[in-house]
Amino acid sequence: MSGPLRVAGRLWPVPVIVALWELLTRYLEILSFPPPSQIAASAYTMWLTGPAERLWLTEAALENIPASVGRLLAGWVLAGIVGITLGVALGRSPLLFRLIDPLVQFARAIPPPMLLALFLALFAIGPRMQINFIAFGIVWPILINACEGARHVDRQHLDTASVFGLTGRERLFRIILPSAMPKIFAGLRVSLSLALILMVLSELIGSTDGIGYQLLDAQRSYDFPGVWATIVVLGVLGYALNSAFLAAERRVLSWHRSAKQTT
Amino acid sequence: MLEITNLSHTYGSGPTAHNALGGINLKVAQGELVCVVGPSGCGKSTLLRSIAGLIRPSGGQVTLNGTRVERTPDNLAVVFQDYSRSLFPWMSVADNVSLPLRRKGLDKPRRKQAALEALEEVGLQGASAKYPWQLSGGMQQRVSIARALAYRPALLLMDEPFGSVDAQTREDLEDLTLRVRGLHNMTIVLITHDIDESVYVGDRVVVLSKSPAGIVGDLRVHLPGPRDQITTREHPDFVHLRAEVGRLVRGMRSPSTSTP
Amino acid sequence: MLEITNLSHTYGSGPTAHNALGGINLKVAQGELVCVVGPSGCGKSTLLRSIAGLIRPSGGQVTLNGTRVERTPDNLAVVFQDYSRSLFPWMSVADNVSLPLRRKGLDKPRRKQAALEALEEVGLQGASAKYPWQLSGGMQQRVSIARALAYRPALLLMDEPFGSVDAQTREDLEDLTLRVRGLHNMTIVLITHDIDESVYVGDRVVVLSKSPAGIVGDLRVHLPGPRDQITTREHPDFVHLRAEVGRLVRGMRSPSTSTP
Amino acid sequence: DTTSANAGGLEKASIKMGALPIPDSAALYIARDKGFFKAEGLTVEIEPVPGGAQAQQSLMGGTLDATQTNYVSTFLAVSKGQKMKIISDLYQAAPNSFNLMVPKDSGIKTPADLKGKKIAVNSKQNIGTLAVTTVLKTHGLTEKDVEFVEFPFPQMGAQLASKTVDAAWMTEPALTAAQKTIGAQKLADTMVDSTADFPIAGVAVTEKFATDNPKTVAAFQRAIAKAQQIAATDRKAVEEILPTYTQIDAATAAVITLGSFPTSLDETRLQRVADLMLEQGYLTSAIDAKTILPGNLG
Amino acid sequence: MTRRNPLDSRLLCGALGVAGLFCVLEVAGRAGLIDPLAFPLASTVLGRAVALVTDGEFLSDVVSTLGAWATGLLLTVAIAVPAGLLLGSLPRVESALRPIVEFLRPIPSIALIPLALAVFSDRFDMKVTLVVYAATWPILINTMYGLKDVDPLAKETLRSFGFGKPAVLWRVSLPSTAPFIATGVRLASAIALIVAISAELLGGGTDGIGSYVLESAGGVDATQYVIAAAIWAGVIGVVTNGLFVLAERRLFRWHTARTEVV
Ligand SMILES: Nc1ncnc2c1ncn2[C@@H]1O[C@H](COP(=O)(O)OP(=O)(O)OP(=O)(O)O)[C@@H](O)[C@H]1O
Ligand SMILES: Nc1ncnc2c1ncn2[C@@H]1O[C@H](COP(=O)(O)OP(=O)(O)OP(=O)(O)O)[C@@H](O)[C@H]1O
Ligand SMILES: [Mg+2]
Ligand SMILES: [Mg+2]
Repeated sequence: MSGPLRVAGRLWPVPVIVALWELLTRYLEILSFPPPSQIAASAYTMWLTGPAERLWLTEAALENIPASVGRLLAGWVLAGIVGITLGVALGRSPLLFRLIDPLVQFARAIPPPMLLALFLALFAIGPRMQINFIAFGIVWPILINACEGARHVDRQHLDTASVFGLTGRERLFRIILPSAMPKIFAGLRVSLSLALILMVLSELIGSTDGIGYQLLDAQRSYDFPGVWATIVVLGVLGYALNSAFLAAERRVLSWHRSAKQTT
Repeated sequence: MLEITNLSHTYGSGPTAHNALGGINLKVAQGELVCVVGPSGCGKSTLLRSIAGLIRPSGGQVTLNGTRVERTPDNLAVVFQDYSRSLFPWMSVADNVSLPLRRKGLDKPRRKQAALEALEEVGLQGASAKYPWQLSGGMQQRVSIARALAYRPALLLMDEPFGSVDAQTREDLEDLTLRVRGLHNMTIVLITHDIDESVYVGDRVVVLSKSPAGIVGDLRVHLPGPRDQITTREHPDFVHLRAEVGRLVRGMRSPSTSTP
Repeated sequence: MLEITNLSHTYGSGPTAHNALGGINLKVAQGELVCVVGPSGCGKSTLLRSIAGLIRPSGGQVTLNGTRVERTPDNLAVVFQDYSRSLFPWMSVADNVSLPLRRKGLDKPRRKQAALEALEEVGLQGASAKYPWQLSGGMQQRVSIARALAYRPALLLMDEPFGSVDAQTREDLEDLTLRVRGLHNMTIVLITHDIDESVYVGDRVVVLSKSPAGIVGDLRVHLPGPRDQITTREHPDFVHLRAEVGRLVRGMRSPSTSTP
Repeated sequence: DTTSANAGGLEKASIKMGALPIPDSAALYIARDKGFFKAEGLTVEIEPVPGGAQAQQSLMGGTLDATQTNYVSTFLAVSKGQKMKIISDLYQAAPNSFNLMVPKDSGIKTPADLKGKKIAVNSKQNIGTLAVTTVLKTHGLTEKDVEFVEFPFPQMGAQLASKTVDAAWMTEPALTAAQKTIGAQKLADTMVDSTADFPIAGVAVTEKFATDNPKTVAAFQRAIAKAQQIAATDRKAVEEILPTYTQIDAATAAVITLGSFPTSLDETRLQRVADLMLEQGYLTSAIDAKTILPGNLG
Repeated sequence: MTRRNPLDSRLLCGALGVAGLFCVLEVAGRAGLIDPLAFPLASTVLGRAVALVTDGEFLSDVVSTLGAWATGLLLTVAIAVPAGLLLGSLPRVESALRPIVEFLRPIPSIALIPLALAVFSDRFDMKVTLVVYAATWPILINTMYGLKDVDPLAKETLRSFGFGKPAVLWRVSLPSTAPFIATGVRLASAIALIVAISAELLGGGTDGIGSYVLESAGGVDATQYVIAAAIWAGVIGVVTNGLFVLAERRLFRWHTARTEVV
């Protein structure tokens, strides 16, 4: 099968589900659940009625989507750096683990909406606060997975490393990190989707642009097709980010896939 | 060089505790090659792990060049019994072999060079770019031997290193070990189940008893060197010694057992 | 019973492809014990995996009792070369052994009973409640042999099953295999590196060449039964056959090579 | 309970209603605590809701039978097709009850200085933005000249202090608190001229509820009317009830500026909201206030 | 060697860590690094949090939130683990459903609250549904990653004994994935708590920690209440996580014994 055909083959459930959804919403007629056709129309006017020289993107699209995605990625990268570093440190140092783990468990159970106040106090409103807020909200899956991955390295691998006198650095970068990588990637992937959620949350208070801001606007004006259009944009964005992530993962973890393949 | 005093080890505690080593005393001189034989499950690997500082023995101590082994000593290499799990699946075969060489301060091309040479010596010249899980069992075992030999350690511990290769390759590897040992004056402790092998490669053969392991025999092998697969194995001393070791392993204590 | 026709297998594709099997033809009769020997990395395990239906060979076919092997056939047991990874770490040794017996429709106490008996036969009566990772390498290997024997399969495939145990235990296990085979009329394909062993346990010894593997010798062993570790190994035919097999493995094709 | 309901001929004797913990809903609690609902054969359970929008959704979903609502979002929702009816009026602006506040040493002296500034409101597309825009208009500015950002009332003081926003549209008790803690100053009263005595909040039910339960609605209205009467005339009663359902303590309750509590549901007053919303572009077409009142009210 | 190092105690170390953070926050507050108007002093908040314990209303709110949390989490496990096993072991199904899954996953449950309000007439159902929706993903993803990590030789062993796909899944893939799934459940547990409280906070209602916060919201010192309640959410998180870890230690000794840091 050729590339586009294969993609089409993979995507066949999408039209089926959309069609069912259309039928169901038309039948139920709940105001807050408009049919997909109406959502599409609304999405079109919201994002795609701009001038041709800007690829038909509207001002709203150009203003909100890149701003949101930028903050999201910045927050995700920040969370990745902090989460992997701290997670591996906690995973390899029992003392550090005992000291910090309760705090980690504590912090990750606090609902982010409750923490907005703290972040507003620490950073004032703006991208800095939003990025930090996103990072704080999504760092946990990365941290916990990195910690688990680093804790549970095959003893035989570590014995081999210490027998050959590998330095701490080498142990970290050549043994611990690679063998924790599959778990870290699982964490990164969960976090990437969480980042979208936190991004929306961070834009619900005091923001002046972003997808969440637009969602709020639509909610406030009781524009349900608009609300759904933003939700759809979030879904599409999430799908795109996830696909990009999987492509990267396939490269980095190719050994893992092949080594664990049953023939 | 290596001195083991009254070494004992018990796994676990309470009713399920298992006493694996029951007071081992052993001295290995610099440059010596000591073979350890003994029944399956007696405690050979446990002894080796204690020497390597990988487990903290419950009693007694291991001293290396006068200092007590508390953590893994420097300049040591081990070929593990479970070789397949001791290779890193995310690295190519060549990388697996060259990784420890960083400790020797070699630069990248030199490391690469040394790894390729070692792989060639174990007959794996073609496999350097492959990953460990693309190799057969015997090839994986040879990679882990190549890794240990390329490292040129002062002390080399080998746990049934030639168990998964064919007879021909086994003999080649035995000779390779003897050659490398001679060139670099390594001290080697080698665990094996093959009694002929223990007599062929060893300067001494230490026989362990059923668990808890204790030393039931320590035979010095006085065979004329350099050893050779055909002539050495035909030497009357060889035949005599292997019968002797065989009897010891089977638990028939012979009158001629001697500690040198 | 088992018929292998023109079997070939290539791992991977493109420039890194590796041709492991190059057209193997072999027939094994019901109740026969065929030993396979060959140099390390030649493709023995690959052959065994093809028979077990664990890999889909690139060419040729394997037929078992007249039906082509597409997926794992029924009533089959395998002792893998990498035994430590084929035991389940979350189950006790006894559970590991009794697990396959569910397929035989035995109830729990009967399964337990059979597992304990099999463990006793391989000398592990005391270890049934332990976990695999609490055992030594040789003990793990014996657990996986016990698992296969307890299952009483019609076809038993063993990949270097006695490589990690001491000489005495090895002989016991060889005899155990012969005994169980006789009692239950199993067909066995056994891969080994020990040429003596191949002649001692085998009805036939098949010698494979360097990769891609092809059959370079197929010798019928006509030794008087029942075999015995001492007398059989002293039998002149035994001595002759092992020399023959040794020559074949080393690649010196002897004039007397015969296909029965 | 059921018997008394049947005795009174009520279609539905127990009502779940949503209310925000702010002074607007005082009469609901007065009616409950003084037994006015009981007297009508009604059992009313009051649930706190986080905001008008969520409350309206809960109304549609059926979690709530009735809810406190503000008029601006009600008209907005109705314009989008939501079928709701207002059954009682609750709260109406009074002078200085909704003020535009600036920090102590702000350079902003009049609303005209707000050009290009950030103004905090509790919710966009709501009374706050409507009222502030009206003030801006009288000072020659439009909605486009400023930027509205959403903050909850209790956080506005801190946002003013940290200069994250330049002005904030506040109501009690946050308003008094901001004056006390950070010395915030009043820039303008937003309830003057066209927004003077502006209707703020009422009680809404779904259209279906109103048509299915006319007697219940009437009973509810009678109870509320009595309570509104008390709230309108007896500030002490309001001061007493506030600490029971809000975080406003007695001392604060005594000093804050309260709006007024209208005693009748008046169509013409509500029409002012719709008209102003149309004028400011919140609505695209005119809505007759009559359509959101239950039919039997006429 | 036999004398116990005080730093070996999990409890003591945990307390030290918490005390450390408390001091940092308190000092930051007193030194004016954090605006005390926007974020009250750590000691103030702690006092408020402690006071909440004696508040019967708050306690019943906690119980109610935990009810939704537990129901939601149980349902999630019952849905996500089988779904993960299914997707992880049937590549065709996985590739067919992946677009849908990847589309749904990033949709914020919080954005769905207003919509959920319009559908559910029962708040508890609404909360549980949102909890299930949000908590499913980490378990699903971890299950799928765990399946990819199963030793192929272990699977082949069972296959060679003639066990079919379902048996291999049940007896090899599931147990060896279990530690991975457990991590997922631990992640999901916190998310479930977060969503339950957020749903109360943004959806209203009479019971639950979120509603408690809501009731205290209009006040001048609302932030104090919010943060005090947040502290309790955190404490619940620590306790439930501790219980999960204990359970994991008991269940997966085979996993830790071979791998854990000694
Ligand atoms: N981690 C462990 N926990 C408990 N018991 C153990 C553990 N490791 C080994 N043992 C026990 O200690 C004994 C000695 O094990 P060891 O691995 O040293 O044997 P060995 O001499 O190397 O045997 P083999 O030749 O079979 O490899 C065995 O009886 C084994 O059951
Ligand atoms: N997964 C794989 N991918 C690529 N090549 C492989 C793979 N598995 C095996 N090979 C190659 O196939 C050849 C035969 O392997 P096989 O495991 O069958 O050898 P073997 O005869 O069992 O050797 P040994 O006696 O060392 O176990 C080897 O050269 C090996 O490198
Ligand atoms: Mg061992
Ligand atoms: Mg093999």
